[in-house]
Amino acid sequence: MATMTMLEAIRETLRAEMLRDDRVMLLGLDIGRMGGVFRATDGLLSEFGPDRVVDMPLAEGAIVGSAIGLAISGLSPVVEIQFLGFAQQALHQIAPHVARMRYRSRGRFALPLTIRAPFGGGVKTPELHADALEGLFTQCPGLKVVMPATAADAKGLLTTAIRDPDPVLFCEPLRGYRLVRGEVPDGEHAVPFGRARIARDGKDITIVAWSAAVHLAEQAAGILARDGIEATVLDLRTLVPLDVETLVSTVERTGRCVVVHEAPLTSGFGAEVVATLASEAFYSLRAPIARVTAPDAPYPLAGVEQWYVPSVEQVVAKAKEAMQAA
Amino acid sequence: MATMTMLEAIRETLRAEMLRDDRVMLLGLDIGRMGGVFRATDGLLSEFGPDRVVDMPLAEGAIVGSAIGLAISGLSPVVEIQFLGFAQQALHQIAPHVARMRYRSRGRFALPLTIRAPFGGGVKTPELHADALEGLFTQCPGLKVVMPATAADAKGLLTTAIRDPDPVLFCEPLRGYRLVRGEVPDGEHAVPFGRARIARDGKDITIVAWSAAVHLAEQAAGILARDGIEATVLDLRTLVPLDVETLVSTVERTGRCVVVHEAPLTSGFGAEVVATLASEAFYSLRAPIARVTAPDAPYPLAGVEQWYVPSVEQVVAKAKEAMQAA
Amino acid sequence: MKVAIEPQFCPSREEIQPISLLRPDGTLVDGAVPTMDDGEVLSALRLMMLSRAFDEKGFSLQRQGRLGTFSPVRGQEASVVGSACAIDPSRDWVVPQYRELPALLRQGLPLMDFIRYFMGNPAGARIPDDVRLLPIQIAIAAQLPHAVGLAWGLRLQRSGGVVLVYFGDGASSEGDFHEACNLAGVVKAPVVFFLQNNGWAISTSRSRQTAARTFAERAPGYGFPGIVVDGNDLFAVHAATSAAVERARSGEGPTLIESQTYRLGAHNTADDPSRYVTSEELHRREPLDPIARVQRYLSQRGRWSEDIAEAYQADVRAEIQQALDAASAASPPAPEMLFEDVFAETPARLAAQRDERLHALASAAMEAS
Amino acid sequence: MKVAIEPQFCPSREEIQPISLLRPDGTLVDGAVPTMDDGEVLSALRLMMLSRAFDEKGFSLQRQGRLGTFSPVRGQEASVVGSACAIDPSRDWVVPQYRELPALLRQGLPLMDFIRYFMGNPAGARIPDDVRLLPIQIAIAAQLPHAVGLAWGLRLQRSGGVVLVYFGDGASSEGDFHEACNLAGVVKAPVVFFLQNNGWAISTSRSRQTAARTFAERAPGYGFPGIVVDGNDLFAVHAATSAAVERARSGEGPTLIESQTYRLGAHNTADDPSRYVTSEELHRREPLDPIARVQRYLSQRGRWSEDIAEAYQADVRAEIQQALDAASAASPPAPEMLFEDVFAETPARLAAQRDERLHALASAAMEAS
Ligand SMILES: Cc1ncc(C[n+]2csc(CCOP(=O)(O)OP(=O)(O)O)c2C)c(N)n1
Ligand SMILES: Cc1ncc(C[n+]2csc(CCOP(=O)(O)OP(=O)(O)O)c2C)c(N)n1
Ligand SMILES: [Mg+2]
Ligand SMILES: [Mg+2]
Repeated sequence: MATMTMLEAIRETLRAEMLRDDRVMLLGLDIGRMGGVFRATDGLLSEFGPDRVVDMPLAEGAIVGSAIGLAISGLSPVVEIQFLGFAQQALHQIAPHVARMRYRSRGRFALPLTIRAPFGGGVKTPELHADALEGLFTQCPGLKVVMPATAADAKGLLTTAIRDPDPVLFCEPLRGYRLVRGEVPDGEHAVPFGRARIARDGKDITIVAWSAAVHLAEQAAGILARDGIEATVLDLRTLVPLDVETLVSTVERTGRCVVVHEAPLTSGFGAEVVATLASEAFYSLRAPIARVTAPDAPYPLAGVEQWYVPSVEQVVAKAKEAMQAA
Repeated sequence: MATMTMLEAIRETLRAEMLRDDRVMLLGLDIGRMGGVFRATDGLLSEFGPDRVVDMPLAEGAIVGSAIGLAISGLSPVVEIQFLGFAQQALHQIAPHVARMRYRSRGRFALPLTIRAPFGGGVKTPELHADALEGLFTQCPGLKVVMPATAADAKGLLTTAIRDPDPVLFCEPLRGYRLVRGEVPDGEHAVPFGRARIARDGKDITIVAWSAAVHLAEQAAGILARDGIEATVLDLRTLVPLDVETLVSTVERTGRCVVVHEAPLTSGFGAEVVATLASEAFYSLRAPIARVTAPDAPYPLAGVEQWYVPSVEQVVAKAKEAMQAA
Repeated sequence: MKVAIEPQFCPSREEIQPISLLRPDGTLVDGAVPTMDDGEVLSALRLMMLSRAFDEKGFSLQRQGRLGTFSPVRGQEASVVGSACAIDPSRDWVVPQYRELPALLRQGLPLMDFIRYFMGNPAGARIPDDVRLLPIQIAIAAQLPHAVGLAWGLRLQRSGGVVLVYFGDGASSEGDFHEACNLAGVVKAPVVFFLQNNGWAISTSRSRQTAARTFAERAPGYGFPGIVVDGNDLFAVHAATSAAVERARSGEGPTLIESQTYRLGAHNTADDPSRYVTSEELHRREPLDPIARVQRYLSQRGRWSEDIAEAYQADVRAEIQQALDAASAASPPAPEMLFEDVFAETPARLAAQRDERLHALASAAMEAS
Repeated sequence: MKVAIEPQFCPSREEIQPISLLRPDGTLVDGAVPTMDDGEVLSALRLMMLSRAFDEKGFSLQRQGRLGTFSPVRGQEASVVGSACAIDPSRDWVVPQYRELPALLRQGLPLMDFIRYFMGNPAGARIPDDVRLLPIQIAIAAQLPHAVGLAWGLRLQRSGGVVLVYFGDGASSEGDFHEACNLAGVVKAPVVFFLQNNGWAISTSRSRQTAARTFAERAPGYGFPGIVVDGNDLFAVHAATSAAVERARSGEGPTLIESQTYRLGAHNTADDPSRYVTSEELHRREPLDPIARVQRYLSQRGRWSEDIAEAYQADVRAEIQQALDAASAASPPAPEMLFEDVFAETPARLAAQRDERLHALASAAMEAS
């Protein structure tokens, strides 16, 4: 096991998969000579050459759209969208085409295609760079949505994503790129989709999170522990497919739950989590499920983002509220 | 009061607002000479001329994007997107720009802009024409999302939308265009946003719906009544802003609830409704809240759509299940 | 002399003449050398006639509720068939919009599948594995980047294949058109952009779609050539497409072909063109019918007669009837199809939804019986 | 003679010469007549120098954490200032990308607002009501359809105003570019598309961005003229933009100007260009610095000297310092700003979120004190 940052884990994985399978190729903006604006592809152009690491013209629709054709031709494209917000420029390719090609062709054209994109706030990026749009992409049937929180999962889930016969949106937390470090298994390491991870175990309350918010949840759990509240932190890992079983059984056990995410409240994926629990764990719920999220306002300028993104204090407060209920 | 179809109500309203305010102009595909593929703008070109009823080149991004500029110049554009699914071609203009121009300019540039779009299934349209994407657009802070179910509300809410100083997405149920008929108030009729409508009153269970699904809910309520179950049908009318107060108080009264929508289950707006109730009406809930929706699959070809779209029978079954609980 | 501040690039003043080889009266233009021999012309003609006959049959089936909304090819048969016949179905691909039935058939799609698709049966959506064809495209222009990626991928894998992608004058206004063309130029994708300028995008006229004189003149802005052909001239279309395929295959990259044709009918079965086309305009266009033109050509060469015409007509009708019978005899769509092919493996949540739905349908059927 | 199947439109073979009036050595090209008098040149130069000084100051402030990520203008000052000086701020609009500080200032934006915006203070995002300027654009190319709509709206309301929209070589690859240009041609919007081809889109070189020889040759494909100018030549840029503004104002529609300039530094404060630009290339470009060129011109006319240069330098530095002081003295951002201007009226749900958040922050502050 080596200790590395999430970014390093991603780079290693891209390299390993390119070595394993010469159909794997990378497409994106500035991923070649520059090695990506965050260096996720550093060194890969010189190792694999310009046919497999392609600096593309500035057009997200064509980057994603051409990846569809490349996949049909027999290749496995891994697309980097420079920031998830700019995947909106390609939504008309992602939702009706990437996600539906298998369905529309009744199985003839599978798309083993991965779209990687950094997202999320707290690092004072310019406007429109920090939006947490994962919820939006969970509304595209046929698309898997993967949200690693740790360096090990970044490797394990990206490996699975690249090998998956279906298209995957792989969201990388900007804030975690260099901050999140951890042990990463050497060699082959593929984490299956649809299995949530219990990041911390506790009997009193479940905090559900994904991506960078898992670390928030863990910090909150640490603080709660000092007050004698034992929290389970459940890292969903993949939103589609959703591990309903673990989600429900965990919350059934604790009876109380808080969901944390960076996106605004309304229609964030937290709504789906709560709605699922409200239906499937109904009789075990001992308190209303709170959502700790950004407010229903656009992501703001850097000078005020500290008050916009969900905080550890908010998670702690909501968890305590839930503990007091009934 | 005149009796008219929803489509007629929309056409009348467009005309009335254009007569009232000469800043109102219409942009879209085939809305001029042809009067719109569904005839929503029939006759308006000859009445108001080509500067106010504009047949646009085939480019949704530019239709919406130029409407932003037109609004800034002092006009009130009403855009028709031929089918809501093709608003995805313009999402990169809608979410970051239409919805945020006021915020990004700290109030300098308000956008009194309305985007009308038909949507929804059950009428055997070609592929990609029937998607119910309202949930996706509720994730764009700064955008109002309006879903009329009746001819009277089509008039009342469209009037409010066009006069609203902020951008509004106005979704028109394809299936309701000619099927839904009803009395429409003459003259001035503006229905405020954020006020749900109790379409039918009953003490046992609340069926929450919007747009065409309201009629499904009403039919289900009729069937339930024969079995002695009195259902309230709550028509949300506007998803953003959401009438949390009426939603919560209605469900508090009945203690049971079913939500119906045409979109797939995962992350449909039903999730937000349930999550809101699970938090704010928690102590009144006597049964899990069921969602009756399309499955998590793409909208299919016409030959199988009858099994895809939610049915009255499903609503009835879920309501009965909820009645049996606890 | 003052330095002039004049644009280096201006819209052309003169009328651009489309390349044309076959006159409306069926005679060859001076110096024209067809790139098809009589046998090839006859089989192209048969495909054009089949397409025309299907349009007619399809309209009446749609009116009877047996077929869904579909878009006839009427008037554009030379444009579609001339181009499709310029590629090699055993290695080249067609990426269609939705108005190219004969190109689909030439690639090898069974007509019965096309019919089943338009009957709304998902089984018809499965293109046979050896047919190099993408699904019909409904979202305007979205197929263009797919075609570029496919062509690029074929080149990277040295397959020798070329991609022929169809789209309309309307589609040319979408951002996808631009992004796809630009990328194709950069990666020198072996793709032929075949723009069918049929005068209309539903009711929107060509003149309202763009202020450009031609669509073909956009090509140099992407670093490749653009050509304008008479799209109702089978030979001009075939020759221009063959040249473009040749360029692509030899590694010289894309070509944009503007095929100037005319939609001689409704946009689709739901459309009422009398709202926006005058009957005078239609009268002016009818004599340019591409099928009659080829028939006149063959007559002059002694290869066409009323008898042959009748035989062909009977033959294509029989083929259509056969396909219709087969489509009707095939198993009807079933509810479980809804849940198939969403993913390679159905995830638990979707499987639960499937089981619940199928169970409810089964119970309802039980109750009803 | 055989009928040739040759494309009517081919990428040009010859090198396109950008229009140029002022040589790098500060002398005028034969026959060049500047469209600016000495007073105008001096004020343009001052703006260019202010911009350059701000780039330097801004970089060091960013390094100290006082300013967020921003993009310097360095190298492109003639391109931005020459174009901006061709419009009338009392009726014309600027629609910027993000690398046009001096154009913003010329329209009337207080430098202090620009600084506050880049300090992350929402108060700096409010453009004063009489300044005809849209917010900085972060989403590449998204501003182009806004500019077209704005220009069209001005024309519909007979305001006489023209819109000058800035964007980069990278932006030209986005679908929004195409859709906007095509629409502008159709509605004859009074808009000037000002493409700053500065050689790079972050690390992506011009040659990788498109296979076209020039960007300007895309214009005829939208029905309007395209012109290539030396973007480091204040006079050429000013003359070409003035002509385009004139065309637009007189109802003749849009023009696409390709300003060939060069980014003499990092993409932004987070970028490390040494990863993709060689120092040889930079050495080759430095002598083309547009500021020195104007200074040489003025020197030759006896209107510039070391003393004047120092005075200007001191003057622009003082102006920057003043703006910085004002920005720092202005009230800091407050949490309630998060909830303002989402809608004209704050809906109940958002108001509840605001109250909860503000309440929690207040309690936390109480506890902390
Ligand atoms: C993205 C998108 N926008 C709008 C439509 C609705 N629509 C269907 S066909 C059509 C016109 C297409 O015109 P053109 O590309 O010229 O093809 P033609 O029908 O003439 O063959 C439109 C607007 C659509 N299918 N997709
Ligand atoms: C839609 C979108 N995609 C990607 C980015 C990231 N990005 C920021 S600047 C830039 C390069 C822009 O190049 P160009 O248009 O030439 O402008 P320049 O920076 O050279 O002035 C990119 C890719 C973005 N901001 N928006
Ligand atoms: Mg057309
Ligand atoms: Mg650039």
